[in-house]
Amino acid sequence: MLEAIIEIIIKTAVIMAFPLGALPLIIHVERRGAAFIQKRVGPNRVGPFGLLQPLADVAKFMFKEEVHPSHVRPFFYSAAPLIALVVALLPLACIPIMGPFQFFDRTVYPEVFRSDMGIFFAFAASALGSYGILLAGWASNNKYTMLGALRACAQMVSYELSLSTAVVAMIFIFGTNDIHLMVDWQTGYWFGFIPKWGVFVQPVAAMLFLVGIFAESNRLPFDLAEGESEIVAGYHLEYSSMKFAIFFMAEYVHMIALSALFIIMFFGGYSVLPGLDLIPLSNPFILPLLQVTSLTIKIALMIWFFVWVRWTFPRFRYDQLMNLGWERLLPLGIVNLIITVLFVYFRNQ
Amino acid sequence: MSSIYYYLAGFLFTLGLLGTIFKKDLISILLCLELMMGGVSLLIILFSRSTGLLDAQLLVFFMIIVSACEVAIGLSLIIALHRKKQTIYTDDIKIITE
Amino acid sequence: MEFLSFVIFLILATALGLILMFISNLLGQKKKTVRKNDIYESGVNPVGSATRQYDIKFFLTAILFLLFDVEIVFLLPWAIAYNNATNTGFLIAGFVFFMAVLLVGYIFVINSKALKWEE
Amino acid sequence: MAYDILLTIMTMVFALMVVFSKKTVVAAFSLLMTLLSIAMIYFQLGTVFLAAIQVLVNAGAIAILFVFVMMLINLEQFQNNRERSKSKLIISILTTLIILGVFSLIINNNIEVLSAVNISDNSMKTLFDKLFTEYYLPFEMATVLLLAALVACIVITGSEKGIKQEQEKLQENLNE
Repeated sequence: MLEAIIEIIIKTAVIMAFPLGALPLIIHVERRGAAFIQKRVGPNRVGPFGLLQPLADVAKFMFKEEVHPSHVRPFFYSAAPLIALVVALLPLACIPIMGPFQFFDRTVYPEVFRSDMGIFFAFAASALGSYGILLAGWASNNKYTMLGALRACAQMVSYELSLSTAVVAMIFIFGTNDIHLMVDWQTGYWFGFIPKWGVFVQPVAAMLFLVGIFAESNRLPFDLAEGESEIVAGYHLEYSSMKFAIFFMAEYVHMIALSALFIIMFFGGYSVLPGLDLIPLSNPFILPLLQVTSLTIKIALMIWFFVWVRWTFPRFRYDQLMNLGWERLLPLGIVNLIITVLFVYFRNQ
Repeated sequence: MSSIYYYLAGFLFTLGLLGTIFKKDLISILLCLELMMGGVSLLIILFSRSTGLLDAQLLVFFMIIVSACEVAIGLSLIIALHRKKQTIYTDDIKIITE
Repeated sequence: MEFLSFVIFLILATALGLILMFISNLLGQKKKTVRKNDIYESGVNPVGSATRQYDIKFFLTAILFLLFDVEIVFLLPWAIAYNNATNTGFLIAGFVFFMAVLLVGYIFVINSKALKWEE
Repeated sequence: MAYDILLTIMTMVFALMVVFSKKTVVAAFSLLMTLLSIAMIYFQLGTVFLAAIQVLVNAGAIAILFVFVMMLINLEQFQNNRERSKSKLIISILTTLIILGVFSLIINNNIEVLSAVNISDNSMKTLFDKLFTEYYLPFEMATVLLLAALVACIVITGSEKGIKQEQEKLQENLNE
């Protein structure tokens, strides 16, 4: 029993340290990436290449005064960032960072919470993501925050629909809801050189999912919740110091978790990248190591893509955003699903 | 073993029922109805576990759908009522027509 | 076992958040002023209260999301069941009917302009 | 066993908060927490699929709907302090007694709950097989029900005229 508990705690620590440890680096990449795209220098004073800048920021957040305005609803005002962070971390519980491996005499599964319903669990948890925002907006008792929260929620739920259609299409293709089996399905090559990734089977679903991630994590071009010109900072306007930083963290963790799910469904999850699989497996620990490396590289590329898009596209208008979600992406998802199902059925006839 | 859950289901149902009787505004009444729904579906799940029949689980699956429809229509009615009469209290609604 | 791992994960995640919030509470300075506690409204004095009526479009979006979400959640078990089924024709017939109903609902929603936001 | 008691207490506290909280938004969030705890009970009982559906549909969507309505209808003007009649108190005590009696009957009949371990992953497949053979017609009819609900909601609230009326009123409120 104690052994099992220790195992779970280690797994939890690893999976939580993965996004939270990478966070300073991601923020640095985001800033330097922006500078690179806009032909600026970017933060370069603190440490070599400005690498210590995010740490300095963390220290600043810690020592800042926690302004607790008098007009807020105190309990929910404090609870909202906590809820946002916990809910953002939840999907990570069933995301495997490597395949099941032999540890001495038994098979260890890397995910904290192993179930054949893992993927459902992850999506259910990410559907709860809007509550932290809604609570923050309501508890702050300010017009801007309330409006920002309503906007963010309406946007998140709208894009969740097209995202779910993409998930249904992929689960239909894989024929399973077990994440490890999904990854197994995607291991190997077509014609000897094209990796068997889901994105080549369902490009439309991949596109829908990708747009869904942007909208769900409130990133530009969909960050209407924080439209500075209209509602200042949106739902976390009245927050300061670490509470603000927690919202910030939650947003990034949510983004990483959704990217990991995207990679599991469309880019082969932890399956070894082409090129890396040429390394001979002389030791049983090499394969898990390669798998973790592959997943990390894939997620890093995704993050770079996010940064790239952020500094390339302007923000949408709200009516354009809702029209895109409801009148373009949702019918596209439904039609894609119908075509996929009928195609598979008639091919098997 | 988990027989404490039977009491919990009963408690939820009773609490929901009392809330429906006592509460005066329509939104609270809908919330209490939702609570009753939760109690009943928990009870059905418990029966399913005790008898080993899977049909009961499917019944809960359909119940969740029905409750979604119920809430959607109920809230629409509340909005329509509020638009017309500027109230959401059961006391203020005495005439059913108009 | 599954449940235990879930509970431990939840506890650790909550603990992480609480520790972070506690640190800044401990280290940060505390100096209250009247202006600092005011509602932020771009620097001018606050007008009215925040609990006012908001646009009905938000409600309509939520309600349509609920109903469409239920339908799409339906399809998840269907997609899994299809791959283990032998009577695929039967399942496909049901799927076509299902999708027809869904599309009718969707077309109704779009035609009613319930989701048309003002430009 | 510790889970049972913990989850039961958690659910009970949140359920009590639904009924007794003064603010309706707090009640809605308590309802969300109640539904989530019920989902955790499903999870603990081994019906993971239903737990996921419960979170996705009930907790994820219905509670959001409630909160949106509360933000839509300006609730501050309604204060929850109207008097309660005496006959209702009697009714409520009677109902409580009757329902508790029924439940003690059920429990005294020695209904044993199987432990969650007994259900293997296999049961999920059987469940889906059952859903898509025996219960396929109800499944399809549920879609029709959802369509009906959709049409009803839009006709009741979202017709063009209604929305225009609503927005004009909103504008008036803003101008005041």
